[in-house]
Amino acid sequence: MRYHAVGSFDEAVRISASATGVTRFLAGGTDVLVQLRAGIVQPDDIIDIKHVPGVKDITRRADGGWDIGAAVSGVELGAHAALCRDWPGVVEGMRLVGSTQVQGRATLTGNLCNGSPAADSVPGLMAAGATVSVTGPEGARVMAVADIPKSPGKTNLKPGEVITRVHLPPRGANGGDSYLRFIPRTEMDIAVVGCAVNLRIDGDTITEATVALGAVAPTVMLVPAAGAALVGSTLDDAALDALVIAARAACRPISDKRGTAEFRIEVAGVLARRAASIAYARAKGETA
Amino acid sequence: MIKVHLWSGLRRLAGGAEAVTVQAATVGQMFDAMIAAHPGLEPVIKAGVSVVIDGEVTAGGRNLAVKPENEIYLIQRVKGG
Amino acid sequence: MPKDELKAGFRLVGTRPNRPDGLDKVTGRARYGADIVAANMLHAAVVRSPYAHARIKKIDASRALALEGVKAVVTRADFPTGLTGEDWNLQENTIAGDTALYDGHAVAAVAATSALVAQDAARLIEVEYEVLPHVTDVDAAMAPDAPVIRAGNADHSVPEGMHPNVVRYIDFGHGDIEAGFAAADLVREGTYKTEATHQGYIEPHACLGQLGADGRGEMWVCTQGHWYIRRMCAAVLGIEAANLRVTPSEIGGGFGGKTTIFMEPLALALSRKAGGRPVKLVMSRAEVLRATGPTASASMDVKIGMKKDGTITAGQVNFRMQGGAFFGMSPIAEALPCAFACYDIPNLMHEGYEVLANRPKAAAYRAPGSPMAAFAVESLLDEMCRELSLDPLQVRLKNAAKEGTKSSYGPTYNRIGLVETLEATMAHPNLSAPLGPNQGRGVAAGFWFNHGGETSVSLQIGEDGTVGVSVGTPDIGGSRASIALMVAETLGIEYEAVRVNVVETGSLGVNEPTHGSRATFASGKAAVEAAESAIKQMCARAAAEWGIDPEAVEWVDGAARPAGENAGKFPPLTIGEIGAKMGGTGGPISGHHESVPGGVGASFGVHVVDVEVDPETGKSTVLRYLVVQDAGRAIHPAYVEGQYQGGAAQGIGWALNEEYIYGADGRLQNPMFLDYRIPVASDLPMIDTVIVEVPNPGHPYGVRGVGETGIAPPLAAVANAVAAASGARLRTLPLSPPKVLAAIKAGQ
Amino acid sequence: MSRIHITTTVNGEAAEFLTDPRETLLDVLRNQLGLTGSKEGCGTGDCGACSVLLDGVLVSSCLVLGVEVQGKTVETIEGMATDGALHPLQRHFIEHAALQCGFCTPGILVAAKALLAQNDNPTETEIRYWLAGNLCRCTGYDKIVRAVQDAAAEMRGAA
Repeated sequence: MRYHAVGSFDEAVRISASATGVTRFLAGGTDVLVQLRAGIVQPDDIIDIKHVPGVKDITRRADGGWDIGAAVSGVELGAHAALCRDWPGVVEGMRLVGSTQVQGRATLTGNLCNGSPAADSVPGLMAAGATVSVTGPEGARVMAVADIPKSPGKTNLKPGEVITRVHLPPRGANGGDSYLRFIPRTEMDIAVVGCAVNLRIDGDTITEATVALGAVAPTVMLVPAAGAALVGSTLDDAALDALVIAARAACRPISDKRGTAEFRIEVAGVLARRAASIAYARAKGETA
Repeated sequence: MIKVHLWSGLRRLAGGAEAVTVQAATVGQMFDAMIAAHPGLEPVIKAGVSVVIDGEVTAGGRNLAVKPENEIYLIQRVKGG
Repeated sequence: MPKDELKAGFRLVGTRPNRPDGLDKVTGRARYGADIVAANMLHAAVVRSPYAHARIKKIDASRALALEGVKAVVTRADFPTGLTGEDWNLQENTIAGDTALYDGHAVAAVAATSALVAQDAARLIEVEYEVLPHVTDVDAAMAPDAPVIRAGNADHSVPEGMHPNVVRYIDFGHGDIEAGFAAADLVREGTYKTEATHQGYIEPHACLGQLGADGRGEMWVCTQGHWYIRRMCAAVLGIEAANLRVTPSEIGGGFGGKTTIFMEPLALALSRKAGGRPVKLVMSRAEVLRATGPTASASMDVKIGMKKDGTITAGQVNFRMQGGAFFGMSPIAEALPCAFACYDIPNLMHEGYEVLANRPKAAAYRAPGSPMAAFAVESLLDEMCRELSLDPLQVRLKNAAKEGTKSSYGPTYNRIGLVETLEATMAHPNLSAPLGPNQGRGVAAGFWFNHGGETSVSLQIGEDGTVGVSVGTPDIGGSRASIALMVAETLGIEYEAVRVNVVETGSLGVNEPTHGSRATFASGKAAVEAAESAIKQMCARAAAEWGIDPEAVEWVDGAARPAGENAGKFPPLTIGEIGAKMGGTGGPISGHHESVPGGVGASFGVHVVDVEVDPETGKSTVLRYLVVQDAGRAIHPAYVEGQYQGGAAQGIGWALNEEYIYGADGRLQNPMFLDYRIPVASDLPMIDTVIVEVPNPGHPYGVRGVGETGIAPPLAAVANAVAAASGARLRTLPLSPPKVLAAIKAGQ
Repeated sequence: MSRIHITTTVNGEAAEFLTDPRETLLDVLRNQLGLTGSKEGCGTGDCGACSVLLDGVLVSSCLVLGVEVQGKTVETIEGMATDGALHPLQRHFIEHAALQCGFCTPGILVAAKALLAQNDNPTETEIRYWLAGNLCRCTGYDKIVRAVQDAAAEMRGAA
């Protein structure tokens, strides 16, 4: 295995494009090193992008949105007060990944590129309408986070492509987001179900709502019908019931060592209702 | 004479009685006498059993003294963690 | 019984000094299994079967051997043939012969100049398998159509006509079981299941072995018992025990799982083949979970008869347990006598079957068999108490075994402390803590025999009056401290003046491992005997100095003194003064003691747990936990509490989330801590403890042993609390949220 | 496989080593630098026994490659006692019997030190969640949490 500490994404792409064997990009490494250890992947080239200028930066754009560098860790994300105020659901999703130790290293980009349907930070990013900048042998492009996952462990990135930055839209007024997951313990588990809700209100009425579910399908996914169930409502019982039904209807889970399909479907509804209530309270400025 | 209580599985190998009575002053003599009287017991005793003397699970000492006034039970060998 | 009263007369026993190995363990200096290195050392890696059951048709190591840095490969062909019984079991489990018997079964091993090269080489060893049908579930393994794992393993006890996978049958009881049920007002029965769980020690198995062509070797290893390692390695390799010197490292947890060998002979065999170079072999976590010894999985029928007033008239159990693909590994013989050990019941019937399955060779796990048995019996008792509107603790007290009770397994109990333990539980404030919505309280009792076992200790008086104690029981949870306390108490010297060393196999007679809750009981008792023997010699030295009869000398407060006026008037000779002169008064003074100590005292515990269940997700949260247990006497109460808390935590994990999950292909699906879910810090509340002290008359300081009983009650206590909180009565562990939620919904 | 030369600072001292890029920081600490206080319990970031501070941030050293620490500072359990004086956490762990087998102890001490560096008065819940990635199988965590609380109190000057 060759290790490359690159100084630019162009260099990273160059090495990746000329590599003949298995290549892995290294940011936090909390997934790659586990796969290495288990013998799941034996890279010939590992390209460390943490020395690229700007990868640790979190910056507010002129439009009020956010750019997050590819190597920003969970700890760094959680320490950014203004970002946490704008997008608490996105941040809490990332902060649920792994232990305190893992938080010192793990990144949004890595969580996304790992391609897990249970990735905790991805539903929040999708619900927020986040995009990513991608660079690769054929040039740079911007993709929606929702377009990245392809199937368990796989993404729609092309060979040699690397995510350089995550972009969050401007929060705007009267918005709120949240993420909840279900795990059997209190910490250290992979999500059995995850649910993010992002919404905006006008007075008491929800004007926009996006719902994303994790671990109930081959990829994390947006559930437009669940969002639609909320729009126009004041989060009354009828809207919540419709949300629950829509969320459960969208689930196509498997039964595995972490939970049964029936359980996942059931709990997806429970989490959707709870997450919507939190997002709504946040939009109203009632809770942090 | 000492009286040795048996678990059900052993009773089948020793003529069906709940207990056997043998002449012995030690656990070793007790085992030997039991095997002499009921050869079917040999593989079980050789494989190892726990001897409970007056309520205490002893650990296979053939030289442990046994007296007529002792309460003696054989139980399946017990291991600890 | 007030504790202070019992403590009266003890200067050190019952205090909480710092443990002697504490400084090493908080600074990273303490050396555990994988920390040991040797010059010119090689590193090993093991090739393991990816199939639950497969014939090994061919092993080709040529590509591995061609790799630079590879020094040796071993397969079963490098081990002697003709072993029988448990020795054959050990060898077969160390490295598969014709057939791989479970997912993770070792097939070959390789030694190389670095760990990375060894791992690369292991991947290059090509094994050709013929996959065979497999079975992992205990009930399925007994069914007529189950694949036969190894024919001819059943012993004399198995009734005619049973499947060859059934290898042991046990039955015992007393009274008239049918009359007992006829006398009851309520008879209930249920079937209960527990999955296999792993001890989950955080330190993976590790050893460093060296073996020369002359058959002489050394081993450094993390183990609960290094004489067992020596005997087992010698048997598996066909070498002489005395020619293998085994030194225990510090041990990062064992809980019974490190009382046997798993891969140690591989390191020695590789060393022998690599010209005697030392070989280090360290397991990964996945190897630990796939290929070391978890406990059994169990399927259990229970039937109990009870009168309206709570009197138990009859109890009947039928247990099936699998302990892997090897005879004698399930704790069926321990589970059965534990089932009703807490109670005085006139009519009892126990039956049990041991069954082979394509799973790893089970090892002991903390009170082997008792937690499963208690889960079944204490759950059904709880259901019956609810049905009859009886207080579950009162019912347990009403039926509690006491001194003179004929135990469920036959013999009459000596002085035991269950009644005192139940009374202390009832008096605890946790019993009156208010419960909110979706919260419930569960109680359960549990039992363990405790154990003496082969023990050898030596004690040396130093030239300055300090004392060294050599013991053969590795210190897992503070036994150096408890043994030092008892020795210092006996000798009348300061705790700090005693150093307890865990020594290698060349230094003492044979010792059984630290198992059966025996280190403080057995090594402690032997150390006290050794101290008494040294005291006699020191009194004799003083007598010679004073020119009086040795019988006229007594030992008080760390010094020899004339016993009474008639003995003469001499100033006391302290242990330091005697030690300083001993070279000129007859030579070194040491005491030693070798025995299989008698006087083992059983111990009982009662647990009370409050749980909240989320009715929408089935998730259980432990709110409050209480352990009450009879210690006999707590030598170092902080480490006694630690044993209670640790046992409870393991039991909570077993109850809620821990399980071996096998796929349809017979492969273990969760060989990582990520999915083998042991409790993390945020899963647990503080764990309250009450140490009951009903001294064991068989030990000089009243010790019963405290390591194991604490894991017996939690499984049932948690299940009973979940039932109380949610209405969901689950008879299959673990109480994972999908199961609890399904049960809640089924009950609605 | 070619090995890479790395210079770094470990426990305040300059250190250098040659490493295969596949080796983790934990491998390097234990096998090359002789710092065996950091333990491997899982190798997959699930147990915390290998916890170290990397440029002051708590990480699992089994999830860091050795080559990644070029020019960085690493703090391990071996550097926790200064000038022979135990850190208050180390002292309270001994006094509270907050260790049994002791294998998880170095990782827990390093993690707890990182907690107290950013929160000098953590609640029981904060301690438990911070330490959720540090598995202990012996103690049930009770005495560990109490030892951290008491050490924090002493460090605040409250005890």
